[in-house]
This record gives sequence, structure tokens and C-alpha cells, in this order.
Amino acid sequence: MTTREMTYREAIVAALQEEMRHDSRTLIMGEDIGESGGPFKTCQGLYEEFGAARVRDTPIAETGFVGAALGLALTGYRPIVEIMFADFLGVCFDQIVNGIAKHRFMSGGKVDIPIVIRAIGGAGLRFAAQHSQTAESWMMSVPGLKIVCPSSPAEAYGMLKAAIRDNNPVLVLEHKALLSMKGPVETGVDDVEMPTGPKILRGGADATIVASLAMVGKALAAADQLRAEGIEAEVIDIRTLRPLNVDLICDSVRRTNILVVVEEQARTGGWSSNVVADVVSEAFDYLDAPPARITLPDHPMPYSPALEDAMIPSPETIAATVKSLL
Amino acid sequence: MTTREMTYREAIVAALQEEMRHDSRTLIMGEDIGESGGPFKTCQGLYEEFGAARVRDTPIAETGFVGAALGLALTGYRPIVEIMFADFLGVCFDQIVNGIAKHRFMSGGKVDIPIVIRAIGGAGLRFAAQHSQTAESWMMSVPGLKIVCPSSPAEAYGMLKAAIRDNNPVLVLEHKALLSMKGPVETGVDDVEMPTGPKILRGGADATIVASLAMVGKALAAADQLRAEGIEAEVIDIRTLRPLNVDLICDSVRRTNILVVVEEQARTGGWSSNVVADVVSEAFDYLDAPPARITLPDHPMPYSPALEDAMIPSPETIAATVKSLL
Amino acid sequence: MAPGSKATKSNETPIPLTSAERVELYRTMVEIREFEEQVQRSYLEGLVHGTTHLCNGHEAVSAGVAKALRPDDYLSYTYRGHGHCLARGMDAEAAFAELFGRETGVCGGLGGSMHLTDIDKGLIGAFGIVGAGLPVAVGAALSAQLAGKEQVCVCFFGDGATNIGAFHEAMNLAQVWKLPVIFVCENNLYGEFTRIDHTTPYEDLVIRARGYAMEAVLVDGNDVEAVYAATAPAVARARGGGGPTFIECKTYRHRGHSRTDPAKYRDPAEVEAWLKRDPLLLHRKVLADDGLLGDQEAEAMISEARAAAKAAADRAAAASWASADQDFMAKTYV
Amino acid sequence: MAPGSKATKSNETPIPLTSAERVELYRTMVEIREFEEQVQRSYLEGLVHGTTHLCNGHEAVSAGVAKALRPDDYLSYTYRGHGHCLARGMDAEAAFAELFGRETGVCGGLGGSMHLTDIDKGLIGAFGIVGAGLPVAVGAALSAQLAGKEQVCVCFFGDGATNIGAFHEAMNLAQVWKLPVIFVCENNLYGEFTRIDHTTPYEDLVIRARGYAMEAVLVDGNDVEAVYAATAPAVARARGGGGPTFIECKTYRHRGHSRTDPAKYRDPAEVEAWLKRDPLLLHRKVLADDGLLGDQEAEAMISEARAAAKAAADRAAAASWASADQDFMAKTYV
Ligand SMILES: Cc1ncc(C[n+]2csc(CCOP(=O)(O)OP(=O)(O)O)c2C)c(N)n1
Ligand SMILES: Cc1ncc(C[n+]2csc(CCOP(=O)(O)OP(=O)(O)O)c2C)c(N)n1
Ligand SMILES: [Mg+2]
Ligand SMILES: [Mg+2]
Repeated sequence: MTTREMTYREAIVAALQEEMRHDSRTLIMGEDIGESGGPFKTCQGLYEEFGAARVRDTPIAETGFVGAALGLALTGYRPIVEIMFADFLGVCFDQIVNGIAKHRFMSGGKVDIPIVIRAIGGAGLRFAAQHSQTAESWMMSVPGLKIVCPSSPAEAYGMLKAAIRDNNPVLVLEHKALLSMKGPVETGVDDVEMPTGPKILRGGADATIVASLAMVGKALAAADQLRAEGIEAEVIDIRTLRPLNVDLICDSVRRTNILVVVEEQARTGGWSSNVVADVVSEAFDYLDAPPARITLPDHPMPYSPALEDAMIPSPETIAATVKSLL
Repeated sequence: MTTREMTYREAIVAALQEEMRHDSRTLIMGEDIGESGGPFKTCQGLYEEFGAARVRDTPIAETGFVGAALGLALTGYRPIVEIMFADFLGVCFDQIVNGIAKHRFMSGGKVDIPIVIRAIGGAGLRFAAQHSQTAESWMMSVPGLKIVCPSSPAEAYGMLKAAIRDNNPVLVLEHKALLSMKGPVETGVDDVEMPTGPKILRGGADATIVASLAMVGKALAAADQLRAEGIEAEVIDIRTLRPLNVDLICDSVRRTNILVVVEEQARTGGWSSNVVADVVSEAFDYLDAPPARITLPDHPMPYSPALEDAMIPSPETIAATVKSLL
Repeated sequence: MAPGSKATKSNETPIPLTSAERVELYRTMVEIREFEEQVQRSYLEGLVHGTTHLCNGHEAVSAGVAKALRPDDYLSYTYRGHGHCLARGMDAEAAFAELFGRETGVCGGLGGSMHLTDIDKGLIGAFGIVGAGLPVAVGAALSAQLAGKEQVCVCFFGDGATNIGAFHEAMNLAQVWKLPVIFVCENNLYGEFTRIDHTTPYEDLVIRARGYAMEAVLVDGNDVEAVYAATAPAVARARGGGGPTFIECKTYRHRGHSRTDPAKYRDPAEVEAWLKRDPLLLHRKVLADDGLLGDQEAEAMISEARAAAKAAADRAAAASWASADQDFMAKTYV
Repeated sequence: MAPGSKATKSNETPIPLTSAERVELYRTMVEIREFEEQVQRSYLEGLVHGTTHLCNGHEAVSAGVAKALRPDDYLSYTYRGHGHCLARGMDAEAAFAELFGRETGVCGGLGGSMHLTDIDKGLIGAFGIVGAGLPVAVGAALSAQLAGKEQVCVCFFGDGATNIGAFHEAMNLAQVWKLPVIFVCENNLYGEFTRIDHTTPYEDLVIRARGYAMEAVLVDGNDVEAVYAATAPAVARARGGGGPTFIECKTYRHRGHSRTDPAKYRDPAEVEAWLKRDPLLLHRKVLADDGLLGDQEAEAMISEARAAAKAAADRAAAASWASADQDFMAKTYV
């Protein structure tokens, strides 16, 4: 095991490479992931090492190759698929929600479905309405899936490795605005574990801020701003959206008595409501104020740069929201 | 205008028939809806009256005909599509969430998208995991859509008529277990209005129960049981999931101080969380106890009858939950 | 036959069947038929819940195709999949128990009639969403290709399924990757209540394969030996790395689409013509003509199969219901 | 050319073009080319955001097809849609303003480069999801059929799009309903970085049409008059109720897939061969040979178009940004 600075993108590549070395039943399929290494270079070098059979360029046929993952999983392989933009999950939605997620249950629990679906989503790059969604909530209500969201290179590495070893279908939602984020990653780890809940990234006694993906960085920046004003915010990375486990958040709220949840999705239907509702069930009496949700407004992503920026929760908004609750 | 007893199914037919008479730009597409009148007979008689061009049998191609609805809407028609089982919304998910829902916004607000997508969902008929979903939450996080859920013949009639007149894409989620439910419907109404929020079906000062679709009946039955014990529960039909407007629920909670939300979906990712989170924001100080959510458990629908029944929230469970909060 | 879509015959000599095997094909068909007849009776007795899609009339396809397979091959099929499962050796009692919602069901009562799965027999899944099984079959065929053990995957689906996107993506993937998959289209002329001429430009769906330059065979799906003769070389070619084949089997369902459907939308003359071509009758006659199966033997076979189906159903009905106390989450996630 | 997929020529006589019209086709192509060149420059100046997909090399398809249409016809196209929009008369300044994110953009800066829409010109939408525009085009064609005014819908898409399910469903619907839709496949041999031979069994995508028994034409997509000659009869047939046509236009994109792509995956010899067949060069030579366009005139046309593009871009860049204070909800819901 060695720890080195790497980007989120490199961490993804490292996880894929290690797991493909570890188990010859793994393979990855996706568009332009072979010789080209992937449109976002998240498969760089894999084709050279593992060849065309295990690093498989597909036609533009998400239903086809995501469905094929189920066939592979049922017959002894451990397929990984890359969905170039998370928005395209819509194209293969049926295969995921009616097929992959339910096949184990419908068989009476007699089959395992070791599939990883990596989807690169998120706003901030001026890709407009059809290429900027994180798609976090489309599948929140789908039993049988696990959903994880890495917010840093270390998480990208650890979650992906764990997802590949998991015998359940795991949707790994990556964020394109984080691809060049750098951070320390301990690679060569063999005993990876699937996260089963959130993680405290920064302690604080005055308020709890929960966020996912690119919003984690915004939350941390907000906490910096708050510290300058003497307010200590605890920042929690939600990490796992399904199964959703809010125990740690409840513990935090019992200490801070204030909850703010930040997500990069429309206000209606986002997972932040689920966190709020669950925390309210568990820690109602500890809340000094109604929990706040900071989300995208309830309209699609506009293209014009300043409009896109204005939509995305900022550290300033997060900090101001925390202060308004104190 | 005449009021008569009719089934939920007949109410759907009446709404379709009246609106297709009212506006020759309307047409309906779906599988086996022509001469056969639809697998659930929700289009009975339409083919005879309006002919094959406006009551159009389609191949099994949901992406094709739902996408075609967008082309029709952009060029002056007002298409309605029937999705035989709401579960099949997964097959045409992309056309709905990335196309139909966003097209107006991406055009700069320059086009209207008068589309109605009727989808017949819900459990209770032993149709197992792939034919029993209400699909209420798959699209909750999709700006640009409206989502309505009729819980009675009168609502089925009114919502569908309003949806057809609406210039936005409206997803009408019907429930197959309600198709033979009878109730009074005032037909021949011309000034239909799209519901903009929930509706109180039964007043009560002791607790607020919010439900959708088939759960509304369960909530009303629970209220009957509670009355026998001297507890008056207010029952509210959520009606509109998107845009979600909880004002009326907050008003109710300010009076009853107790909130229970019932939905026919998995616990994680359901809309009941959204109602709870919104109510908590608005009426936190009025809540005497943490709001309760009664949902399906977090696994797919089993086939075996007793197992299916056990999954679905019952009046007894609802009543017991209310009592536990008092 | 529609213009531009002549029946093609496989140009390889079919692997010949022994007399015993030819008789076995008949027995398999009889067993499927009697299973479905028993399902119908059990349905009327309230033992089968929700809906069920019988395959009466399609037996030659299940039997003929299954005969061409090895035990380690894979199959994907649909809600109308009882025949495929039985031809592959699924235990009839476990199948009935599944339809009845019992603990002893092949899926423990969680799947039901539309989702019979038996992974140990290569029965990887029954798909309730039209077309959804095709990409999955492609995945199993890719698995076979990667494993290098000359396995194949057979994928059953209906005429209606050739109109949905998943069909197209699967066909193209199979062809471009030269996968050992046999696409078996059971063209029974109807998708639910709608006749094929309303939903596809031509009735002979073998034309679909041309868009992918895929080998295609049009075969009389009610002639079990013809189905076998079309399938065996396709399977052999697939095992040898020769890629996929599309086999269109012309057939007809004797009953409605599902239990609630009286199938009034069909021309009685059409129904009658097809009933005369009942695959069981046809093959029985062939065997009789060839001196392989006397009337008495055939009748005995039928009675035996009927009794066996009844006995299996009775045992299934005596089993415990799937338990509401089981750990459903363990059935959902590993 | 791949086996079994000979080029077919429309057997109707193309509606003849006047000399002036033939020259106009050149001007249209020059305008598209110069627009794209200006987009590239503006991109480097930081005026175009996110990504953009240039159509240099495809101009003959846009120009030739548009020439065959009436003002009340419909068009659906893709993220690589600038050329289709311009050929149809979209205002260049409004297009630039959209790419620059300005209030004066054709979609008010909300859509961006991938989503140029101009409903009054029949430009019903640019689709960023591969294949998604095909069913929508089918809907517009159904609308045309119902309205009975002999309109058609043209649907542009790439070779890569022929692998996705939406393509198949749209093709089948169009054929079974005999809709007035022209499917124009711009086969530039690549979907992003992957060559067509990795993703489809044959390079000539006209074979796809066979699966639907649909009329199909294979045409040199770099020869603007050939494109027009293939399109005009298909349009005429569609107007007359004769149903859809699939037109495969062989072409090549001069630049990478999108702005970040240097297109190193292409064989330089292949690139060079295609650059020699630049549709602008080809048509200029034809016009010169026919004595319709002198070198000086041609150069003047190019300079004029370049200056016009630059002026339009400058005006667009001077416009106000799309306002953050606008009522976004009113842009989302009516
Ligand atoms: C995507 C989807 N759309 C619609 C249905 C409803 N449905 C179930 S079976 C069926 C007809 C299928 O016809 P075909 O493929 O010919 O098979 P057959 O039933 O004739 O064996 C339809 C429309 C479905 N299950 N899935
Ligand atoms: C469903 C879907 N999958 C993948 C993509 C990413 N993508 C955008 S363009 C493209 C290539 C399309 O190739 P082609 O259809 O040949 O059109 P071209 O870009 O060559 O004009 C891909 C894979 C997408 N936009 N939508
Ligand atoms: Mg059929
Ligand atoms: Mg291309």
C-alpha cells in the first residue's frame, strides 16, 4: 500500500486497474473506453493492459450493454459499465430498475448480481440541460440497487473498488467537475469495504451540513467561511444514497441541533428530503430549527455560464443558511 | 352537466371522450387501445367514435410513441399516450425526462408541450415485481413535468380532463386496483382546472393523514377505525406530486399537530419524505411528534398473495401509527 | 409469404435424430401441453394468482430448440415461458409451486408465473418487460464467448418484441461481436390483441435480420423436427465461433394472450386452420406414419403426462405458502 | 462497398435545379462553413462555453436536403446541428448569441450549442441524446399526415445513432404508418472516437432499412447535387403519401468530435482522402466546369460569408448576457 496524490480521475483508473488485475472475471464496457481511454479518460491505460475483450468499446446502445451486464453477472462474470454522462441512465432505465435491481429478488434470492454501473454526472461545465444532471434521485426509490457518490479521489478509489467486489448491483455516481480534483489516495488496498453510511469530514459543534459529490467541497468551503465568524460547522459526506443510513447524521444533529442538507438536484424529489425526514423521525427533539435544504431550483439547467453558476449552491448560500438557523 | 355513479375506469373513458370531442387536435396512442379498447378497457368506445387515426394502436415501442408525442405536440397536436403498466415508463424514461420535460426550457420557453402520459400502476393484483409499481417517485426530481394521481372516479375524470387541456407535459398516474371503484362523477364539465395541490377529503382535529392513489382509501378506512375510538383524523389526498404544494397540509398540521404520510412505494426515495421535509420547514413548531411515513418496505413486490398484501399499508397499520403519535 | 422475405433453409445437414429421440420430442411437447392445461384448471380453482400466459400451440418451439442444446447452455425467455423451462427440465412441481405462490416454488413464491428462473439449469430468467431479455441473452452469450467453453445462449421472444429498441440493440451487439446467441422469434402473429400486420411492415420477421446482415432462418414453428433441424446447425455454428442466428418460428397460440383474454379479435377461420396444425397432432402423425408411435402408446403418454401434471400440481398445492416472516432484505441484497 | 449493400439510386428523375439554384447551394455551404470556422475562433476567444460539435465537412448534406424542402416542413437534428439550422435560414446572429449564452440567442441562452431550436422555421429541436430525435421526427411526420397539408419531416442523425433502440422504433413506426419522414443518416464513419466497423456489421448503413422493407438510398454526402437529387424524389413521394425513405449520406467530419477532440484515432490517409473530397471544393469545381462560378466570384462569396459570420458573431458578443433575473419557472412551465 502506498499513499500518493492523485486526481479523482486517476483514482477511478487505479481502482479499475487493481480490481481488473485482482479478478479475471471483471470486465468493463462502455462507449469509447477502449483505445481512447474514455471521453473523460477514466479508463486510461486499461485497454493496453487488459485488451479489447475485457475493455470493451460498445456501440451507442446503453440498453444493450447494460442489459448484457445482467447476462454476464448471471453467468459468472463481474461486469462494470461506464455511462458517459449520467443523464444517459434514462436510456437504459428499464434494464436497471426492472431488470438488474429486481432479478435477485424475483429469483427468490437465488442469484447474485455483481454489477457496477459507473455514471459520470454533474453540473458546472456548461454542458446544458441534457448533460449536467447527477441523476441522484431517479433511482432512489428502486429497491435492489446500491447507490454511492464519491466526493474525493480517495472516495472514488475506495467506493469503486468496494462496488466491484460487492455482489449487488451498485450505481456509482461520479461527478465530472471533480475529475481533476487532487487528493491523497492509499492505493493497493486489498480489504476494501463498501461504505454503509455517511462520514464526518470535519467536526464542529454548531451546525451539521450534509452534502454529496461536488456539494461536499462547497460545504467545506462554507465551513471555512463560518469558522472565520466563530461558527464551527460539522461537514458530513452522505456517501451512500441507497441504502440510506442516517445514524451518523442523527448523532451529529444531537450535538449541533442544526441541520442543513445540500444537494445538486431540483428541490422537489431530491434525496435531501429523505435525509431530513429520516433525521426528523430519529432526532426530532434535538432540532433547534427546521432543517434546511439547499438544492437546485426546480427548473432544468440553463446553458449560459452565469445562469448555471447561479443555480448551483454556493458556499456563501450554505454559510448564510447555517447562520439563519442559529 | 350531469352527475352519475361510475367507475374509475369509466371516468377515464368519459374524460377522454369529452376532450377528444372538444378538441380535434387531441389523439391517443398506446398498445391495444384501438378496437380492443385497451387491456384495462380505459379507451373503450373511443376507436368506434374517433377512428384509427386518433385512437392509435401502436407497436410495442414506448420510446417510439412517447417520443412521437413530443413531435406531435411541437407541431400543433395535443397527444395523449397510454402506458399499459406504469412499470413500462422505465422503457421510455429518456424521452420523458430528457426530452419532453426539458424541451420547453431548452427552447427558451418558446414552445408549449401539451402532452398527457397516462400510466396505469399499482399493486394488489398479484402481478409481481415488474407489473405492480406506481412509479410515483421515478420522476419526482424532473423539472418540467407535472405529476397527478387520481384516487377516485371524480378525480380520475377531473385530472385527466385538466391534464389534456394543460399546455405542459402531465404524467397522470392511475391505479389499476381502483379501476372498478365506483363514485359520483359530474360529467360534461367544461371549466376543468388542474389541481394545484392537495385536498381534504375528511376533516378531523386530532391528526393529519396524507395519502395518494389507492392509499387514500386505506387512509379513509383508518379514519373510520379511529373514529370508533374517538379520534378524528383529517384525511388529505395529495393529488399533485409535482409541483408539490404542501400549504394545505401545513394548515392541517397547524390544527392537528400530528402528521402521517402513506404511500405505495419503497421507504427510501418516496415522495412522503418530501412532504415531511416541506411540512417540517413550514410548520415545525406545530408538530407534537415527528411525522410518520408508512410505505412499502425496501424490497421489490413479491408474487405470493399474502406477501403482497402484507407489504401494502393497511388501515390497521395507519390507525395504529396515528395512535402511537398521539 | 411477403415479398422479399423467402424462407431460407439452413444449408448444413441437420444432426440426425434417433427414433427414440424423435419420440422423446413428442413426449416433451405432451408434457408441456399437459402442464399448461393443468395450469388452466388450477387457475380456475383459484390456485394461480394474478395473470398467467399459456404457451399452448408453441410446444414445438420449446421442445425442438431445447433438443439442440447442451446442459451448460443458457436460455432467456419471457412471461410466456413455462414451455421453455419445462423443455429444459425444470421440475414441474417446483414450477407449479411458484405459480401457486408456495415456499417450494422455484423462486420461493417471490417471482410468480412471469418470472420462472432456475440458474442451475441455465434458465437465466423470464422477462416481463417485452424485449428486455434480449440484451441479457447477449450478455450471457458474451460470457460464453469469454469463457471459451463453446456454450451458447438461446433467446426466446415474440413477434411483438421485434418492435422495441432492446431487440435492435441486442441484435446489433450480437452480430458485431459475433456472439454465440440464437435469437428464436416465436411469431404467433399477435402481440396481445393486435395482429402483426398493424405493427410491422411485413409478416415474415426474418427480414429484420437483414438490417444486421445476420444469418436468418424461417421455419415452421409447429413442426418440431423442423425447429430442431433449423436450430442444431445454428447452435453448431455459434459454438464454432460463427456468430448469431435469427430463427423465426411461425406458430400460433391456442388460447388468449393471458388468462383474461378470450381472443375474440381473431378470425375463427384463422384459429381453426392453426388448430389443425397443432404441433402435437402434426408430430404424432409423422411418428405414426414412420411406425414409431402407435395410437395407444400416444394416448398412454398423454394420460401419463396429464396424471403427472395433476400429481405435481397437487403436491405443489399441498406445500406451505411462501412465508411472510422470511428475510426479504436478504432476498433483495446479498 | 460491403457485400449485400449496393448503392441504390432513386429511380425517379430529380427535380432539375436552375443555374442560380446550383450556385445558391454553394453559397449555403460556404455560409455554414464560415459559421463553423467563426465558432471555432470564438471558442478560442472564450465566447463559446462547454462544448460544441462542428459540422465542417457535412455541409452538402444540410444544403442539399434543405433545398428539397418547403417552408412549412419540419426538421429534427442533433447537437451537431448548426448546419441544419443555417441551411434552413436560422439567423446567424441569433445562433451565435445562443452559443455565447446571450439574451438574444435563439433560445435565450438557455439551450446552448447542442439545443438550437427555432419552431417558426420548422426547426423543432436539436437532440443531445443520441437517437432521441428520431421518434420525435416520427411524431412531427404523423402530425403532417394528420394535418393533410403534404408536409414532410426530415430527421438528421449520425451513423452511431443507428445502433440505439430509438432508431429502430422510429424506423418501424414510420414504415408501418407510412409517414412522410425522410431519415437522413450522415454517415461520417465515426461515433465519437470509434470507427463504424467496431460498432456495426457493415459500413453501408442503408442495409438497416431492409429490416423494415423501407425505401433506401445511398448517396455521396459530399456531393450537394447528389444529395438534393436523392432527397427531392423521396420528399415528393412522402408528400404524396408514399411513406418514408432512409437516405444514407456518406460524409466525413473535418474536425474532431467536439472541441476537445484532436481526432488522433483517424488514419491520416483517410483524413487526407476525405479532405480532397471537401464538399465545397467538389461543388465549386462542378460549377466552374459548368461555367457558373468563376474563381473570383467564389472567393468573393467566401470573403463575404466570412465577414458576415464575423459581423454576426461580433453583434452577438455585444449583446447582453441571458439574465439571471428572468422568470425561469415561466420558461419551464406554461
Ligand atoms: C415494454 C413493454 N410494453 C408492453 C408490455 C405489455 N405486453 C406484455 S406481452 C405483450 C405482447 C407481446 O407480444 P409478443 O412479443 O408477440 O409475445 P407473445 O405474447 O405473443 O408471446 C405486451 C404488449 C410489456 N410487458 N412490456
Ligand atoms: C444515448 C447517448 N449515448 C451516448 C452519447 C454520447 N455521444 C454523443 S455524440 C456521440 C457519437 C454519435 O455518433 P454519430 O451518431 O455517428 O454522430 P456524429 O457525432 O458522428 O455526427 C456519442 C456517443 C449520447 N449523447 N447519447
Ligand atoms: Mg406474439
Ligand atoms: Mg458519426
